[in-house]
Amino acid sequence: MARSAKAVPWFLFAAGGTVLSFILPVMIFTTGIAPALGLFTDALSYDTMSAFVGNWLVKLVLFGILTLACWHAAHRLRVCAHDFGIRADTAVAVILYGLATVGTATAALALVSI
Amino acid sequence: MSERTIELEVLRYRPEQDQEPFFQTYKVPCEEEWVVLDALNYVKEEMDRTLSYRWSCHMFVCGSCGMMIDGEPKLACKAFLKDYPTGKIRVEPLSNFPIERDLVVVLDDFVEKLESVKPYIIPKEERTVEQGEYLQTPAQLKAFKQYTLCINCLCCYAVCPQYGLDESFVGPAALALAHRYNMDSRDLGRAARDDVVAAAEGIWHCSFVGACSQVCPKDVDPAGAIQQAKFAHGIDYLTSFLPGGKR
Amino acid sequence: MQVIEADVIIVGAGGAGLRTAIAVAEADPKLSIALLSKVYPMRSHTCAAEGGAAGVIKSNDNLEYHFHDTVSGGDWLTDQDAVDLFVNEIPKELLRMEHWGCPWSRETSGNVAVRPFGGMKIMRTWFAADKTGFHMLHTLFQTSIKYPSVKRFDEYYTVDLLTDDGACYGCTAIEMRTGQMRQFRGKAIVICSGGAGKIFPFTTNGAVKTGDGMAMAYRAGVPLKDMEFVQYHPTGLPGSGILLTEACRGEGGYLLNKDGYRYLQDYGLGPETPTPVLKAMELGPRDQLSQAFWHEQKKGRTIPTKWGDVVHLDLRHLGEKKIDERLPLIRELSAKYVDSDPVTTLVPVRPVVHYMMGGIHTDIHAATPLNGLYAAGECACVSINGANRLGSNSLGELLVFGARAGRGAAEYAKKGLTAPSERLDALAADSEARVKAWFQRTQATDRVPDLKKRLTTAMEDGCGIYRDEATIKAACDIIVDVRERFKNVALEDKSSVYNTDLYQTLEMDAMIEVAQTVAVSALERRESRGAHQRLDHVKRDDEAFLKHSMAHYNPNGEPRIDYLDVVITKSKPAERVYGARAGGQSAA
Amino acid sequence: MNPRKPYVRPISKTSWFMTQSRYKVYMLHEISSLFVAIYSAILIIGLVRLGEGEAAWQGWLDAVTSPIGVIFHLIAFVFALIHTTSWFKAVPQAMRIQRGEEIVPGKLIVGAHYGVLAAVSLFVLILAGVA
Ligand SMILES: Cc1cc2nc3c(=O)[nH]c(=O)nc-3n(C[C@H](O)[C@H](O)[C@H](O)COP(=O)(O)OP(=O)(O)OC[C@H]3O[C@@H](n4cnc5c(N)ncnc54)[C@H](O)[C@@H]3O)c2cc1C
Ligand code: SF4
Ligand code: F3S
Ligand code: FES
Repeated sequence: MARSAKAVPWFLFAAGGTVLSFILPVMIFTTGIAPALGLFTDALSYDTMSAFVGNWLVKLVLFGILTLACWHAAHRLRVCAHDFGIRADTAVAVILYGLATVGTATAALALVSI
Repeated sequence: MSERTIELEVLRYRPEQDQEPFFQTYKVPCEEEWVVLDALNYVKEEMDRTLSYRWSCHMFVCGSCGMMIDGEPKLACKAFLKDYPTGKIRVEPLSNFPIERDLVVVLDDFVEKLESVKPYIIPKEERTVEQGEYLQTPAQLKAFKQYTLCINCLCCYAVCPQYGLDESFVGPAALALAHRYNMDSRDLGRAARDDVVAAAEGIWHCSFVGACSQVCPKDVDPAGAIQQAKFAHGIDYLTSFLPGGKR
Repeated sequence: MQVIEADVIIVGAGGAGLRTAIAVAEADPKLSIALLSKVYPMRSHTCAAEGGAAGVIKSNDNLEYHFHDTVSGGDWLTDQDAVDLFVNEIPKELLRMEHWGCPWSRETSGNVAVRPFGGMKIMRTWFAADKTGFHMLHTLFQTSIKYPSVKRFDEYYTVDLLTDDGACYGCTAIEMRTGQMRQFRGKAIVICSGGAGKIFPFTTNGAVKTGDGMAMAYRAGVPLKDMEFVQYHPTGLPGSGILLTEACRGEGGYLLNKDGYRYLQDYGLGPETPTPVLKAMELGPRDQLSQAFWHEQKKGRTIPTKWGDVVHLDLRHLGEKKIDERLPLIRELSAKYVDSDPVTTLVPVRPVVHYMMGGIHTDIHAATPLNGLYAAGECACVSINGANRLGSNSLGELLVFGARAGRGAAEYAKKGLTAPSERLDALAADSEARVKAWFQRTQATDRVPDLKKRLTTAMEDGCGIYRDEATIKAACDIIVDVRERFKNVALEDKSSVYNTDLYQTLEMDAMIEVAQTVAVSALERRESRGAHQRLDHVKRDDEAFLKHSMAHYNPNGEPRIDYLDVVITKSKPAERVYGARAGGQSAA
Repeated sequence: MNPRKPYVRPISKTSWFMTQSRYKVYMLHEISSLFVAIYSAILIIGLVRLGEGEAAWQGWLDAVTSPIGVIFHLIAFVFALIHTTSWFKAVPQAMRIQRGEEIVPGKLIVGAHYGVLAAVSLFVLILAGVA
């Protein structure tokens, strides 16, 4: 047997899991449920949002959360695929980590262009 | 004497006769205080000499008598009849292992794995007897003590789906044992164990199902040990790329 | 029959066998080692040892004290040259265990901690909570993996030794998973097969302790020494026989009779003190404590239960913290098996068969009189335990004499002596025929479990804590009868793969041999000494019996007993002194 | 002749997790990642939209508040809670904290995590409410 490079995605997975466990419920509530309830409409208006996301610190934090979320999800979905009986692990890894890379890059581009 | 009749449904498999396992039911007159192992011993002595199973200590320390009792991996000497009020108990050999015969499973794979993790002190420098003991404070002892308590009963392997699905996985008890030595203040062998422990088949194969720790009769918490090991070996891996890191 | 060759063959992979294997490997890595065991090494009964292993390490202690405690504890039936060397080597062996990773309990300074034990004048028992044997066994097993020359044959049941012309050249063993017999040829053989407590019905011993190795050596012509000395441990759980370690009393537990009275003060062990004093009260030697129970029972001061009479072990005053730290297994076992949490409740206990002081006769190099055959551990009798073993001397013994056996066997193996292979083949064929006969017999008049019950009951009735001519004779007669009937048992399971009916039958075969040596040796020893107490000969008789009994195999009947002088160097036989006069240190 | 014939019990590679309730619970935790993934994608798209101007952003907001959007977010919210609780529960195992001879009790660690969760949630809500 030989030492594996799985440490890298695992750290991203673990860090992501930790961050998400604190922030995810409230984020989903704020951006996904509150608007439907008519809450926080001011905060989610185009103007406030642009101003808010325009802040570099906010960009950085959002980027961090989104990157970790992508990699957390990608890694865990890789395990899921295995657990559901899909044994083409390398292919699964390439696809999922590829998607995570796309997600990370898109988030970066979007944030920079705001 | 308070007696009670238990219906013991035992999975039988005699390789020389049977194509596949089948259940055989024994009606066993039992004492209230008995454990499942006592009931099996009764069957063996009074009803059916052909039933085979392993046991020795009868005090949950030798690890011989792990078996599936009503679907849960348990020590037969620690499974008290009073906890089975229906009076019907189903006994099967440990899951995830090939059945050698009746309740006896083939352990070769586990034994190889245990040996593979280098479960012995790899000291920085050998110490002679004249130099006396390594000093080790109670706090340093505490850091690994829990992981020394494993009796190799294999209940954890029987419930770990990752091992069941893919037996190349080194598995909970062997990895917890590696962690035990890695955490010992006398040991410096983590790098030497890296090859097996930090392989894809090692700690990284564990998806933290956590079932192993739920069934462990000795509270070893292999699941915790493995996650801690992921962290430690993971840091080793990352730092090995730093200037001066050992690869 | 497949032949497997090795330089050194070790039968048994408990503490003694593993220590032997490591010693051989360290003595010469070129020697090949075959380590046979009928169970996986970590299932060996060493795992059940709870309390600890005695060895002088602290500055207030010295080797002389340990020597004298051991010699007087053994009622002077110990060989003093052996004890001398034993107390000398244990600390080194225990340190080695420390270097190999044994998780000894520690003092805050980081040094190993010691605890008080029965019959010891100074605290000197190293311990790993209350799972000392377990940790020692696993440490030894795991360490043995480091040595590539150790080849294990797990789940191989050894049947017979192969001996020719006064020397031993191997053994036969059945691979349990196939049922096939193998011939093991070696240049030196070491038996480390453990004790034989299972010849009694109520014992702390695990299922594997059936005296197989003792019987093998005995049949091969090696005498079994001092077999009449069977240790009863005073604190077993009623029903199961599970041991509550002596450390319970070492840590300060009390033994109470039905009136809540610490009755040991009535038996020369007083005065009563609230905190433990070494060599006094509950920290007296095991033989005397078990005998005190017997007397209390006769006086009607024990508590009757469905599992027999009991007294109470009181640990409540130790408090939850100390119990959890020092006696966690004890708490778990008492709570689970007798529904008594020692933190809040009295725990019922009664004396239980625990240890065989006797065994295969060896010299201080662990060599038996048969060339090339060594023995170590509980199956052997080097005579450091004499008439009564002190608690925590046995774990040390298996290290010291396991290591010696290993070094001795390595040395001997290098001589490279062998026997003609035709001769060994013939012996192995005989052995196989003996086993086959059980398969071929179809008409059984008796069943092994029934005979076993008859045998063990006879042993308890006849060779218990107190014995006399009539009871022992009755036991002897039953054993003869059992032996006769055993010739007619047939296997009910004729299969090959993991046939436990076969192994239990082979074990029964060994138990009969061993039980007979115990009973006949007991009959012949007309005195009371240590664990051997005769109601018809109540005094110790140094004149006639300061001697080891040697039971020799006799194919035509009961064993022949003769005697061997005890080695006495510096401690002349005297009265054993416990209680206030013993001057034991306070253990608080 | 070798009489051995070890019997291997078959395990379904695709439905093993239905055999024990503890496996079902585990799979529930694992599946939370699917919702994390989708939610992240939605959010990233939201950011892209935000960069594209007010109309695009409004379109995104409308999608989020559509019935399907709401149903998805409600389910995702439940899975987020599953993720959080199971993650917290596992922390004391994965991260054992020892102070001297004592191992810090798991309850304390888990409790602290819930404290932080409350603080973070409150902070975000206040931010959203005040802003
Ligand atoms: C409950 C309990 C508590 C104890 N506590 C203490 C204590 O605190 N301190 C102390 O000093 N002592 C204690 N003792 C005594 C001590 O533990 C034993 O004497 C010692 O462990 C015996 O070790 P051993 O290696 O000789 O035998 P074991 O550990 O019994 O090993 C015997 C080995 O021989 C093998 N074997 C036997 N027959 C065959 C065969 N036919 N073929 C192949 N292999 C065979 C077995 O598989 C096993 O591997 C205790 C004993 C008991 C029962
Ligand atoms: S970790 Fe626990 S369940 Fe697994 S083998 Fe060890 S004692 Fe048994
Ligand atoms: S059950 Fe298996 S997947 Fe990991 S946490 Fe335990 S080893
Ligand atoms: S018989 Fe030893 S653990 Fe059950």
